Amino acid sequence: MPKKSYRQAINEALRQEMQRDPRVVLIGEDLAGGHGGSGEIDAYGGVLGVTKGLIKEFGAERVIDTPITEAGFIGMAAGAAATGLRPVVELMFVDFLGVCFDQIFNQAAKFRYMFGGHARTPLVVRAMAGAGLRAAAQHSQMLDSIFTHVPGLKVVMPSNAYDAKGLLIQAIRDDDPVIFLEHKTLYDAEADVPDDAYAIPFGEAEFVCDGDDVTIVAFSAMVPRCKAVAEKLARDGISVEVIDPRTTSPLDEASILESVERTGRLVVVSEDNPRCSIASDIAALVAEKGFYSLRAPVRSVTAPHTPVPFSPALEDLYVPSAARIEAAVRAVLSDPARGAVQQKA
Amino acid sequence: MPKKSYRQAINEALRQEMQRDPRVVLIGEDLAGGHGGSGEIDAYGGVLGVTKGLIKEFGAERVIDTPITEAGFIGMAAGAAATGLRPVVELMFVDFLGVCFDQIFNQAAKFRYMFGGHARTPLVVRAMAGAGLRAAAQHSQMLDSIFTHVPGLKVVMPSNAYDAKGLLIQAIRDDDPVIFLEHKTLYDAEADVPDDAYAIPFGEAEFVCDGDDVTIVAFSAMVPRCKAVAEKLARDGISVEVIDPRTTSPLDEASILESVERTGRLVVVSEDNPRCSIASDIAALVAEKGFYSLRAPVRSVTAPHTPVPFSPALEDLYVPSAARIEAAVRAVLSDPARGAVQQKA
Amino acid sequence: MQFTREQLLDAYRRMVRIRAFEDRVNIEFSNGNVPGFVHLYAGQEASGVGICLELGDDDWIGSTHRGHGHCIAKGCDVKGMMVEIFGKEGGLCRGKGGSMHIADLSKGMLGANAIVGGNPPLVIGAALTAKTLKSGKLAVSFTGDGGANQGTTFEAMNLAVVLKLPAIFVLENNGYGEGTGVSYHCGAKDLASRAAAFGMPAVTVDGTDFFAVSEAMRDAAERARTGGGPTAIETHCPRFYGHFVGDPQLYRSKDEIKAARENDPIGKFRARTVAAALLEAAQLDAVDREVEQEIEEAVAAASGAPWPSPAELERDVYVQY
Amino acid sequence: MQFTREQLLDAYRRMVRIRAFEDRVNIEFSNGNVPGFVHLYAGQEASGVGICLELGDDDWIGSTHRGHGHCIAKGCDVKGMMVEIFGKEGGLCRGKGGSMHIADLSKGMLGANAIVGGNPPLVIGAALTAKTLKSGKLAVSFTGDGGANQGTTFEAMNLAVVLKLPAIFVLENNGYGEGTGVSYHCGAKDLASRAAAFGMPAVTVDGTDFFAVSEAMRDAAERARTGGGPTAIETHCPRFYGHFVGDPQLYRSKDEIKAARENDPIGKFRARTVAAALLEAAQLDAVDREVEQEIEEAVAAASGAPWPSPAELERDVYVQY
Ligand SMILES: Cc1ncc(C[n+]2csc(CCOP(=O)(O)OP(=O)(O)O)c2C)c(N)n1
Ligand SMILES: Cc1ncc(C[n+]2csc(CCOP(=O)(O)OP(=O)(O)O)c2C)c(N)n1
Ligand SMILES: [Mg+2]
Ligand SMILES: [Mg+2]
Repeated sequence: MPKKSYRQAINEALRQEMQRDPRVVLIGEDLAGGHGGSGEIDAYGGVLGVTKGLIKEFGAERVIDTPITEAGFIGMAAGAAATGLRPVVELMFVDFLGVCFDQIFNQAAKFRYMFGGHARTPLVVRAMAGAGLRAAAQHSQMLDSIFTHVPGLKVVMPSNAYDAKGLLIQAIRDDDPVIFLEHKTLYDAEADVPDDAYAIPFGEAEFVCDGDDVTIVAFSAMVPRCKAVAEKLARDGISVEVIDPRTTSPLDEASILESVERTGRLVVVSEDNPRCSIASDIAALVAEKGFYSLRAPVRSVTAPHTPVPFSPALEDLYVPSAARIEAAVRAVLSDPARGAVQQKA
Repeated sequence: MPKKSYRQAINEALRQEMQRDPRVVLIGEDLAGGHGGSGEIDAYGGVLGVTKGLIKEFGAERVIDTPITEAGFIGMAAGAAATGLRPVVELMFVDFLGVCFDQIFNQAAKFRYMFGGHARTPLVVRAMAGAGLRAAAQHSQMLDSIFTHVPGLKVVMPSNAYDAKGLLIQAIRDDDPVIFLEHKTLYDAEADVPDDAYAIPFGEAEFVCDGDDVTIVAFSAMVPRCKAVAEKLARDGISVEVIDPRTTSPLDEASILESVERTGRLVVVSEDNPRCSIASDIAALVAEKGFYSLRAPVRSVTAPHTPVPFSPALEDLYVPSAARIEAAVRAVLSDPARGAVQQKA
Repeated sequence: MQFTREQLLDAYRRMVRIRAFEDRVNIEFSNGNVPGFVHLYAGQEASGVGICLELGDDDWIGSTHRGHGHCIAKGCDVKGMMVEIFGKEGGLCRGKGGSMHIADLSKGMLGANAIVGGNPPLVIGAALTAKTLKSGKLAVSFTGDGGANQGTTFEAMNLAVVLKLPAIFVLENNGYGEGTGVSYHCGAKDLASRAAAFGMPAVTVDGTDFFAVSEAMRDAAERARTGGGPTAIETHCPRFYGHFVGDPQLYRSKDEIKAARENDPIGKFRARTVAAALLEAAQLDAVDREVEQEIEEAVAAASGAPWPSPAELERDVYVQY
Repeated sequence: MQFTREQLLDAYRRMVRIRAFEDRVNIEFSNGNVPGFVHLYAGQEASGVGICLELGDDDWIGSTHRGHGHCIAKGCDVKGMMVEIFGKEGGLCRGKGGSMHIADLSKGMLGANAIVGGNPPLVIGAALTAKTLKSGKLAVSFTGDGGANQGTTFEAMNLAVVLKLPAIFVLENNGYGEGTGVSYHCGAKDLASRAAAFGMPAVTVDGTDFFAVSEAMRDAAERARTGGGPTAIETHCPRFYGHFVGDPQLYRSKDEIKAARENDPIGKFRARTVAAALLEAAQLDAVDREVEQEIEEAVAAASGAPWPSPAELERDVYVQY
């Protein structure tokens, strides 16, 4: 199978869905770039080159460059979705949600329920998330926990190129609003990606490594990092199961609970801030529904409760490192074990 | 001590702090009302009458009515806070955070950190939260989990008139941005409220009822409801401890952990939606730091993962009821108990 | 301007239907039958109807918290509306939306909106759909004078101009945003000139005069449908009631309210059409009676309807999950 | 307009300092010494300096992602800035802000801002402080042509007019928001007329001409300081570099870039002041050398500074928690 980067995989998913369905349109800032300038069109192709080339194939009527006006154009995309298009709108950096959140969480996310089931809003909001590019406090956040909190939104965080293509295709075909978070440090990561279109269903976790001693649940760019840790620990005879839920809403609770039932120990690894977060969400799930399987305290490895610092020296401490993940796994293994308890019928 | 309503208590806190410190100003829509009209000034006094009368005492220069332009005036308040005023800005319904969230979470909340500790932002954002008034999907949300997620914000949710006054005074004197959520069903609830100004420190939970069998952690309007449930259960010989953390950020972890250490059983009661929420946050805290005290699964009683429905018949099912809370307490008590385990040194 | 007799009767019927609906909701609210926050459109009928008479079911409108009038003007079923506003099963939104979220997508009604400034971005989205699908349809945003200060409204205006969208911004200036007057809350000379500065034609009309609104709308609709881009129409149309049902209106003088009521858009329409022999008084009286009957039936239906079943609580959050 | 020789020399020094700083940051970025995203202000110096020369340390400015020039114009220490941009200990923000969040509140510099449209609401807040404390101070928002389309910018303008705030909106039109030209992204005739429609005086000036900017600013500042309310000033000032360091600028023709560079605001200032015998070439050369030295020292300090200590990670989230 051909190797493709995460960036290419996303570009390909967009291209193939646009070919398949004329109602799919792209909306965002500098998706092409160059309008109103003295040089070339498609001069940008997205700030990190993800949408490059699409305007040549589909024209400016379907690759729609906008002014800097996120509330305006994300609301526009939501309205277009409710009236017959299937827009994929780019928020560029997810950090910009603050200027357009109403259109996402009070409008698009609530249409179906508020209107008694009579609305469909097939909207995809693509955005770059995550730290690592020294982009500082307003261009480095994850914010997946905030979106996951909101009923009516689906939240997708591909951790590799294969998933990126399949999940984006699913997102575009889905009839609900989907938040699609691309981790900016993953764009050049390659994987085997089929040329043909394929969709990965939401709510189905990927078992990245199988193991018996500890379960790690990890998201987005933390997944390859946890995989590396698991491989390292395997050499020390520690068997780590790594689960990538791929979507936080819907969440594949069953896979997580099944794994913890076997391992009895859980480490949650997320780059988002810790309070009221996806990390606490997973821990709470297991404390509620998998309590009798748990043999030791749940441990979480997350960013601290701070904004993202600019300095590389600090940003590298902010993002959960392999060392911190490894330490958490070792710690949870050295916690004294509680015995199993007779479960209720 | 004089009985005062939650509404009066808030009004009194504002008045006393404005008297004490000329830098305290109020900003919001129709805080007075009547500007540009053919009738009276102070015709509104806030949509639910909380700021009534203040313009008469302090004038339009300190009780500043704005156009409908939340991003503009909340940002204005943040900028004023960073440059020498101590604004108390009213977002009216917390549901409106979507139109102004950037100014709160990317600006005010991050100033201090981003600017290397050189900024202070003594900003209070007051807002009405919660369901119960049949105000439907865009006027009934809690959203405290979203604010609690954000580093740099403090989040306060008074559950009674006494706390409302003391916590608001603390919020105004605090040098950090504070989100102050007033539950709209509590405005007429009365309590003994001293006439003099007093401040309640943040991060100190209130033990509403003492008990030995189960710990309930509850917030805002859920607190009186849980208290009533505890009183009812006491008649059945079930001893429930009810803890009101009063602030979710900072959170009084020690009180919660100490209580669970005694009771071994935890029910979290929150009106917010469940995913990535304050309910999951508390559950995760205990699953991580109080695991060996826990004898049964953590149970949570929250709103469902849905928007707030309009119909009274549905809204009454949406908000955690006394019956659901009682059922959760009984359920957690009937869960089989895990024995204590030798803890690590 | 040319109107057929049928069109004029239709316009009258819609205006009277709005008035009767709102007057009755006001009473039913006092009777305790209408939960929540309710904002009435009485007095502003000529604005909504003058605009919507030019639209078909597959043109779109987006509305505000003060949405009943726009719904009725756009052809929504009053029974379904009343049941919705009562919070009962069988309402247009199955009782889950209520007054501030009433919607009927099958009629091109994209919803009332409880977020001031919430609809303009959505509406230009509907206009984008029309442009992309080359359907010849258009989309209208209704926004109040207060909502005209929201950033979303301005952003939508700029976007509509940049993308040449078939969108019309109707700025319903009833003089107040809640209890704050437009002369205080708006720093511009007027709403229309501010909209014009965004790069689109903009006019101000008497929003209590059906014919004035209609004329401006025909112009704007023609432009939108033929690729000429957006237009703004500011309509002056004071409300008869308070901001919400229960508002004592202390910010308005008694005289001002009286003047608004005396300048009744429906009364004026009636006088003018009858005087010009375009319609006959007897016809109009018949409409009044029919509408009265309709509203009566709507209230009866709403009173008699059951509450939504508990299963509705968790239904319709997603299409698929 | 009257300037003392000192003022002119000061203006020249600030402009040259900006240019030298930016040219050097461009090099240090290529050398791998500057992490993150960096946006250079070279070519726009006369705009920032023409504005800030009228301000004291207790007047406020709010800036954008392209903030170095505004910082320097407002008097921030270039060494502290360079250390910050390198991400080192001792930077103006202790290395935690970086290029897009550089701030110095002691100099009245409220921060660069990586959210386009982020600063105008904050800046009118500083203006509100001035008005409330009756300090006679004022506040300036710098916003790009792209940022001029954000709802926050419009909202801030309306609020400033409504509350008569001592605020000045400087709309720096460099022709592009990222790679999109202003003729595409802005539906209005120009930025100034759109601002004027919000109810404030607005002018357009050549932002490469220090004297033109300064004249407009004196007017606006006088108005602000005497209770006359806000003003908008649109300054045309093409950038020399790409949007960010590394941008190949395919959206701009070579000729356009060449023309921008030939119309150098510093060169023009120099030619004009020397020709008019307001300043002497030798003086200016001396300034050039001094600035070069300053920048050299700043880079040396930045290179030599240690990284922030790990304890910084969790420090200064709150004043008290
Ligand atoms: C974002 C937001 N801010 C504030 C409110 C509260 N609110 C509801 S209606 C209203 C006044 C709206 O005034 P206008 O736009 O003139 O419409 P009108 O009520 O006059 O029809 C306000 C402030 C809201 N619903 N949404
Ligand atoms: C809210 C938001 N949207 C988009 C961006 C990405 N972005 C950064 S700079 C920029 C262009 C800004 O253009 P302009 O305001 O003209 O300033 P200039 O770069 O020309 O100085 C964009 C789109 C951002 N940082 N913030
Ligand atoms: Mg109004
Ligand atoms: Mg620009």
